[in-house]
Amino acid sequence: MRKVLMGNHALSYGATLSRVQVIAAYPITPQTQVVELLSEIVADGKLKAKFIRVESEHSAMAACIGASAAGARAFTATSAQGLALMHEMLHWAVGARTPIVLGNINRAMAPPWTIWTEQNDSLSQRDTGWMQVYCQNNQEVLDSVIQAYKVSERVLLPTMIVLDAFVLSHTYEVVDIPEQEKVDEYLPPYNPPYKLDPDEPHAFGGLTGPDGYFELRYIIEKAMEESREVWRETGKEFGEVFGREYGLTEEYKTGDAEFLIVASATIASTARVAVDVMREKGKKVGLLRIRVIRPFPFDEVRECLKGRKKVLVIDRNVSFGFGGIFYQEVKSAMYNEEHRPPIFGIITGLGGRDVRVEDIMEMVEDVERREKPEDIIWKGVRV
Amino acid sequence: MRKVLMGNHALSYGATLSRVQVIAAYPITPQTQVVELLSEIVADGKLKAKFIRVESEHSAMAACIGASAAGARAFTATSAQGLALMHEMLHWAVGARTPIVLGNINRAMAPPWTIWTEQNDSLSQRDTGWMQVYCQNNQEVLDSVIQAYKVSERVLLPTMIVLDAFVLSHTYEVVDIPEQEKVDEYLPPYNPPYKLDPDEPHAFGGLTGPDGYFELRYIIEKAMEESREVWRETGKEFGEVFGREYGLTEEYKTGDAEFLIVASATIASTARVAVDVMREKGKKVGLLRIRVIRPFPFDEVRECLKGRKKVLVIDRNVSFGFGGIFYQEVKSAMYNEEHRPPIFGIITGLGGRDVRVEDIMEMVEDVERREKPEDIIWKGVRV
Amino acid sequence: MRLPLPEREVMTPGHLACQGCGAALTMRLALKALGPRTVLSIPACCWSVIDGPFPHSTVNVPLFHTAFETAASTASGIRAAFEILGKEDVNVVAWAGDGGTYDIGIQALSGAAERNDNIIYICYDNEAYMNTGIQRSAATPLGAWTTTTPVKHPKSEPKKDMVSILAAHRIPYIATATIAYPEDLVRKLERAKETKGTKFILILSPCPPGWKTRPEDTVKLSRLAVQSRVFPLLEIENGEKWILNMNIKKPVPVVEYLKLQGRFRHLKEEDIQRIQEYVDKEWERILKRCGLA
Amino acid sequence: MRLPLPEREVMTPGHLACQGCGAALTMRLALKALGPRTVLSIPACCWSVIDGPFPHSTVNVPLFHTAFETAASTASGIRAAFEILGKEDVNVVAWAGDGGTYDIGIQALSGAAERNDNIIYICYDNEAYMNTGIQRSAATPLGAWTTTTPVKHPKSEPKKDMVSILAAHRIPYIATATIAYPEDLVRKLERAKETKGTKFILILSPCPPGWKTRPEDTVKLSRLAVQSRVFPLLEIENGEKWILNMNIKKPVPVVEYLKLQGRFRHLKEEDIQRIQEYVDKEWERILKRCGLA
Amino acid sequence: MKPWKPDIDRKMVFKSVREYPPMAVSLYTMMFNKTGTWRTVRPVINYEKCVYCLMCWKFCPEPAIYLEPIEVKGKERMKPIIDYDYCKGCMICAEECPVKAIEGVEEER
Amino acid sequence: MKPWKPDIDRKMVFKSVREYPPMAVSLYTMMFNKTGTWRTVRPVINYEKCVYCLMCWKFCPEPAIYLEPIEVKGKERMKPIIDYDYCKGCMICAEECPVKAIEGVEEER
Amino acid sequence: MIEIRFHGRGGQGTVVASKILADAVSKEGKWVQAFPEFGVERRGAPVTAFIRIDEQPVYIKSKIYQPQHIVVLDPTLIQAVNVTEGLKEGGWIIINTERKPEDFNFGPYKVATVDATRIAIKYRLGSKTAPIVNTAILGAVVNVLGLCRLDTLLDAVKEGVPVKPEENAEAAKEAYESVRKEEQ
Amino acid sequence: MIEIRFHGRGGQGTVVASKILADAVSKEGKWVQAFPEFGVERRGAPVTAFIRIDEQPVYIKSKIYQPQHIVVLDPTLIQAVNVTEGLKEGGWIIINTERKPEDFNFGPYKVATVDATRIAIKYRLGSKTAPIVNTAILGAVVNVLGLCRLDTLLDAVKEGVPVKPEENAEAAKEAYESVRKEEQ
Ligand SMILES: Cc1ncc(C[n+]2csc(CCOP(=O)(O)OP(=O)(O)O)c2C)c(N)n1
Ligand SMILES: Cc1ncc(C[n+]2csc(CCOP(=O)(O)OP(=O)(O)O)c2C)c(N)n1
Ligand code: SF4
Ligand code: SF4
Ligand code: SF4
Ligand code: SF4
Ligand code: SF4
Ligand code: SF4
Ligand SMILES: [Mg+2]
Ligand SMILES: [Mg+2]
Repeated sequence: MRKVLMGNHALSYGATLSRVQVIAAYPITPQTQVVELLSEIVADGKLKAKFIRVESEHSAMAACIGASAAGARAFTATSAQGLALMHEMLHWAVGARTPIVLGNINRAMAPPWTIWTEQNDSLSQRDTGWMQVYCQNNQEVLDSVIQAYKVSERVLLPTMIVLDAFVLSHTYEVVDIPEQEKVDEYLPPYNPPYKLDPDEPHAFGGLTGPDGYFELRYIIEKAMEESREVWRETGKEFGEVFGREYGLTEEYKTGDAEFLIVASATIASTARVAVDVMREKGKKVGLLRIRVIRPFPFDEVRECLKGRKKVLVIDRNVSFGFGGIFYQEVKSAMYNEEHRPPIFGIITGLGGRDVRVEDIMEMVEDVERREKPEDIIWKGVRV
Repeated sequence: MRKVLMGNHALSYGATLSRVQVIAAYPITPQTQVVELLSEIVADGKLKAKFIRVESEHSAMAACIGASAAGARAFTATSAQGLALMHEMLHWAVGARTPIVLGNINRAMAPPWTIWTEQNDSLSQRDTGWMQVYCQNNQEVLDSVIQAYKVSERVLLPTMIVLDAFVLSHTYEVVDIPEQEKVDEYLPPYNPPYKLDPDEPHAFGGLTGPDGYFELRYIIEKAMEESREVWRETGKEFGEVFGREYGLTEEYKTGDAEFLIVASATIASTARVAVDVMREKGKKVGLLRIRVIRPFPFDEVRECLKGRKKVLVIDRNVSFGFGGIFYQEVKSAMYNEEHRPPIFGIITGLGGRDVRVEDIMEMVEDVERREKPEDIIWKGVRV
Repeated sequence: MRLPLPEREVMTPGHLACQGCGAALTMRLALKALGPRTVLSIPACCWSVIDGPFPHSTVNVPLFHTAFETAASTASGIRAAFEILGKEDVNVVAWAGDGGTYDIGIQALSGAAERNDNIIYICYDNEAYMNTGIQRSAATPLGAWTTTTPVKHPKSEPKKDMVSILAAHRIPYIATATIAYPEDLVRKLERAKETKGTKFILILSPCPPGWKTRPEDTVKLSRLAVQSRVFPLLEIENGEKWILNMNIKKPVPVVEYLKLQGRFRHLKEEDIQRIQEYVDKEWERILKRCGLA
Repeated sequence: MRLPLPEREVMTPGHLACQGCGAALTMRLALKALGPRTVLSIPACCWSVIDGPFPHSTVNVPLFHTAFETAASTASGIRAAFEILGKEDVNVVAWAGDGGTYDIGIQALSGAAERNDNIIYICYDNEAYMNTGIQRSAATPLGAWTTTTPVKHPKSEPKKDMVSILAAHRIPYIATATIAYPEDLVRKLERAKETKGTKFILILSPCPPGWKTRPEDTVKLSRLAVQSRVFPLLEIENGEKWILNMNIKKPVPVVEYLKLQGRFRHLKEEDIQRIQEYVDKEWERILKRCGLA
Repeated sequence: MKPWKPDIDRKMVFKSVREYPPMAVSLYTMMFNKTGTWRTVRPVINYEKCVYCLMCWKFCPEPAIYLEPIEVKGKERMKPIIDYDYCKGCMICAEECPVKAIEGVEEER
Repeated sequence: MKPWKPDIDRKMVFKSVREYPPMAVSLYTMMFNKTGTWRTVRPVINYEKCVYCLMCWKFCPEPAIYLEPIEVKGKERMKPIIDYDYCKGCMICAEECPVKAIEGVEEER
Repeated sequence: MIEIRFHGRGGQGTVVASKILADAVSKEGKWVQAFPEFGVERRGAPVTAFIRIDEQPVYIKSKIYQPQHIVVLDPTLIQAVNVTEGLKEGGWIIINTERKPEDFNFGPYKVATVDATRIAIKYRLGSKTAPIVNTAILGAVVNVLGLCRLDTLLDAVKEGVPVKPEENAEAAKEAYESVRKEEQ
Repeated sequence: MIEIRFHGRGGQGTVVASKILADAVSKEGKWVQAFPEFGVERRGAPVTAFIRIDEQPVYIKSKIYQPQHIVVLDPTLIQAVNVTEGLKEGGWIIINTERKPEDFNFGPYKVATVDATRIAIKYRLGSKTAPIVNTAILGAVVNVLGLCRLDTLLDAVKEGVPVKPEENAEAAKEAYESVRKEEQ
């Protein structure tokens, strides 16, 4: 069914179609509509789920973990400060192997108080072991929630579905809502190998010394590695069932591109328009959108960057004292490759500063003029 | 004065000599002795400070931020879960530009419950904007606290002093305790440009839209960049005053080294012994210890790696779905260099698994045998 | 000429509160009482917006915007700094909404209260998370609509009894107040200033968009809350001595208070009856604790 | 043959508690009452160690080790899952130390209590952070030594009144118990099992290394705490109805209780006198609330 | 006399990053923000009716009412004056005026 | 009869990462852990004195005392038996025994 | 691609207006994007919302700086804010006002007016002192800009409002019929 | 470099013993490293601690797997744990016991014994049921292994104990004098 949905409601519909069983969430701008709608759907009896109105995000994640460990499909959504407050529990969900799905609305971190988009909140969680999917439109938001449960429950790792504050969360777009029956076919019920069950009493997470902890971490990393293929399969299968295919990355006009733009989230969407405009002007430009940053899509990135003349990675985030995070990771992934194009990185759009088609074109021109990359190039700071 | 100190007490002495004014902390193994000793020093009136026995780490960091914003020198110490629980407030300290110093005892993250060393807790904070110093012995722990206040208060960014659980925190080593007068000369009193003061009423951290947030973030990054030079200067000056010089990195027998080991914290200390042993066997091996990871020491790393035949980065941490974090960052830093040695990365010692001289030698041999690096090589997992 | 309230305005106009915002009036009155030697620690809440965007501020006293759950602990840190720096003459005030007090900030507050840190904690209570668009908090009253307690399932739990919870912490001074009685409010803050230790002041602050009320009714609602016994005006010393400041002998029926508010529009007569009974029972309890029954 | 307690041992020996650990005995007795259809949510505390290392466990019921501040919220999540999955016959128990209850976990507990989630919250109270080596918690009694309240500055605040705080939350059932009275303890847990909503059980559990006592005195101390009126045995229904289970008419002087404990060794006579007065005053307060004075 | 003066007229937006303080600290009041534009109804005091009880002043949330000393029938009084630059038109003053001396006038549409 | 049996004898340490479950879940009891080695003093019940009140059983924190039905003077009784594999020697049982039927014997040194 | 900006006040349903319009045009198979000005504006304060309409999926995610047309939900805003900022030449300005188009002078722009307030009050949308005009004015918008059929709009209105679907639709219809356009 | 392992029980001050010994040898200009077995052992449970002593700064940070010597604070441990694990041939095993060295048979290792429990009780260190033997046994260690002068040890003991410095020093001295070494 075609419907005009805001990004936040796309999350709610995604969760509803996935038949989540426990929702524990706490409000924060710009996430509130996710929770409000779910709260109504549950109150209306349209979803058989328990909604826990926790007193903080910390408890939200704890409740989701408890629920997931007890065998229920759990969902939450948050943003920025809320996500940060969950940090300890994000680690917990990974160590406990609870396949929770969390919608995060990318918002810049305070102080100063701000509510606009930036990726520092979710990327600050890149070392927790959560899988992370950055969406470029509301259709993808909805579709990704469903895929995420499928992948997460197979590899027993949680997933974060990430969307830009306002630019997606509060923007209404046309979204095709899949039929419940099809989703039910696509997504089997949650049934973890171990759960909290008096008939089979296990303790979860007991003290582990140096003799065992290492192996348990290794197993998590192996699950992450396995998940790459699972994401690919699952995204392809999604295409077969629903007509929209997804991968870890997405390429646009890359075939003969000499200049490659690497971007994520809605900047990638706008960059697509910029590519069209530049192509019209005869520039051989292409676009690689990184959709999934954890697990990092090594193969896709390496394959796509190979042989380009120049690569520009656009970051709406910064790891202070190091630089743009996508830039950093792409360079790192390419380091030991044979063909190593010069990779440039530009940081832009922090705190919701708008990124327009013209801006992207200017960045490309700027990089075309440059010979040597720098650790950080800024675009848009008023100097 | 020469004294045998455990790493935790080295932190307490460092804070005491720095004349910290507000301490807010919460106990956690293996940090407790830091707080217990400070609590006694304050109770005994040997340090004019206020000790706040908060009810959680979250409040510990909030109280430190409040105190620092009000113009007092603030200190706290924690580990693993405690650090993670502070996460939102770690971001806060950076945005608020409060130059707090925090001692973190590197402990692996739960679940499962564990208390042994690993760097995932502090490296999970690498995107918050905190400066991070990884120490290799208790002398360095004490000295670094003093330096950290000097640097932090100059660039208005907080610093984390990091030491390995047990391997330093609970290990007694010979430490030279500097004289108070010399420290007072070296470290001027804290006097921030803006503070909470009814005589000059300012609001801190007010709502900032896309028109201003970007610039404020840019300024933080510039402060980080400036801090590189400040660390270098401060470390040199420390040498002049106290006879022990420090840099962002430390090299050992690198001069003619063809094979370079890159390591941090106590693994670097053990690696030094391994280098000696291998040198005796005629191997041209050298060691680069990364002491400060934020700000990342781009110049030092690039200069040192240039022209090596092979480089091995040892990580006691993992960013799931990507790999060892030092490995990742070193590769990224080297990407656009002209001379790019093959860089190998090995993950080892997670959860406190012991790393011995023999282990390091085996790793070197292993890498010598390999032709092409892989994204993750594990050493020590029982297969 | 003697004015009913201090004339000085510490707060300036131009701020970003909605038309008829009770919370804005609460701040204006509180700052009249507290005066310029006051530092505010404000967590996420409407007031993080009301005060205005960087580099502007409406309050004219030092204000530290802090994380949602840390009003009290940040204030404790500020107080500790002032103690060491020898600045004893400043009121250190944690200023939070009900969400930041009853829910996400209760732990930091409980910790400060347990240590009896020398701060004034002011909760302006608009009975929901307003800054994020009207979600349920533990302070939301029984039966009220919010966006997370939809009319089909309005709030089923009564308002958390924060005053008794703080009283159980045995802090030296607790008071309730509301904007319809500015002189009472000012007097209580003056007492709080003079008392050492942790002080807790709960100030009912109606919110037109959140309560779905007319902006001009803000003060009236605040008065009705008291007159209907929904919001008793109290002082509590050391958690032990309870004083009822206004013994409402002839209460206005609760329905008079409810019917002005869109958030209660869905209530049926029996629901209202239940709320009336609840209010009556609570009043009895308070009379008893005040030694009046 | 009728035994004074259920014979079944749900817990096995071999666990890692210290010699004479009160907390270990508390669990043993509690599990006798709760039985095998119980799930435990345990935050950081001695019990995260006592239960034993992976892949071993001593309790023989499902146990979820959770973060220090989340005993209650994790339990709420488990309960929600069981409700949706149709497993209604399981006791969902949050099992935490005093630090995890009075301090870092109070917010999650307060939230669960406010929502009246159907869980049993058991706090085994050894009056300090023992797992990390005896630091002060809000439950540490007045005058006690801990590593963060050194003998020169022993704890200056009285123990937080957690029972009254929970009573102010108006949850359906609250009880205090201690290991010296196993039958009473078992009876209270059985009542908790039968009551819907949030239940809070506070169990005093002496700790030899933390209290600096002889291991063999653990049960004796627990008994003396009751007999000296330091730890009254109570039940509270809906926060309103207070029942004193054991009215100690002829109390043992508090000094008898204190003098067995190294953590009080530094106290001077006048300090002990002050503690005695404090205990007397609290007892009066409780008698009043129980309608006995 | 108005007890306050806006210290800048327009919202301060720094032109260059070089003008910024190191953190987001306020340097100006909010008085640039003429919230009078929010008003759709304008409260007008009828001083003929006014009894100078100052209820309106007490309860204005902005505050958009300031006081000026005057003499009324030989007595010192404070006269409430509405500052339309800031009055948001909430009409609390009118509602609370015990003698209904404040009237609401629709802003032009 | 002992009411429990250790299900493995030694602490379980997986030999290979392939043997691990996906998360740290317990698969065995703690009964491998013979805490009897912690003991420096051994409680010994003198059944001559014992009145079968079961105080010792009630209060053992391990539990290291189990019960066996016996007949005493024609009556059904439960006899407390100390399991020295697990008894840590805290001596609570001795302290609480109303008839002092339990004696402490030093372990050999 | 058509880009339109709405001006209203916090609490007036400005965003809802843009959303309902988006619903309507999407029903006719077009691709749309509707979004608010991303701010923290409070009840009473001026706010804006935007809509993009295209035959193709809309990939561009930046803001609208140069709209083709402007819709003004509250006539008092004309004094308060610069409603024509960035407006492209020849664009329409559709205003809720009792006044006639000729009463305004917006230089290179075309003006249409509709008394949506009167219509809203007539159909009891909102209260008398705070009528909700957001659905009514859409009738005028659709008439002037011809973005979709009236029927489609009315369907969208009925689905998109929380209460009084019929009255809202009636109001939109009446506005559709009573809008007054500047002579060209 | 000399590496020694201590065996004791939780609550007996095993780590403190290693720390005081470290203090003592450091006073004589040596470099040391003393550390516990990094565990969570509880009161009563067997624990271990380690010390490394060298003329150079000690860079190695890994554990000690093959100590040269062993110190056993509690004789009951000999049944409970394998105290000679990893012990290098020819190393000393210094045991707190009332028995004679000849009563033990540790194959390739040398045994020394000292009745530190008796000494501790004599000087009222700890209680009679739980005497604290950690300082006393150090006297024996220093005698047998000659790591530092007795004086230096006694200074370190006095500085390193929380209470009864003189008594502790006396105890160490008495142990120094009364230790019995296996005939070589
Ligand atoms: C950790 C965290 N979670 C959520 C938020 C979002 N948030 C900001 S203000 C607010 C509501 C505040 O409610 P209350 O304290 O009652 O103040 P009010 O807005 O009603 O004035 C929320 C949920 C946040 N800023 N930080
Ligand atoms: C966030 C966090 N902070 C600190 C700790 C360290 N910690 C673990 S247990 C504990 C003390 C627990 O005290 P209590 O709850 O009283 O239980 P007890 O140990 O006394 O049984 C502490 C401080 C932690 N695990 N997590
Ligand atoms: S939402 Fe309510 S509390 Fe917030 S500014 Fe508006 S009126 Fe005030
Ligand atoms: S420290 Fe205390 S509570 Fe913890 S295991 Fe030992 S005796 Fe039990
Ligand atoms: S209408 Fe409201 S803002 Fe205007 S003066 Fe009256 S009370 Fe103040
Ligand atoms: S409230 Fe009315 S009577 Fe009183 S001062 Fe104001 S206008 Fe005058
Ligand atoms: S000594 Fe302690 S552990 Fe042993 S049987 Fe007696 S009570 Fe149980
Ligand atoms: S306590 Fe004593 S008398 Fe009672 S059963 Fe045990 S040994 Fe026998
Ligand atoms: Mg509120
Ligand atoms: Mg405790």
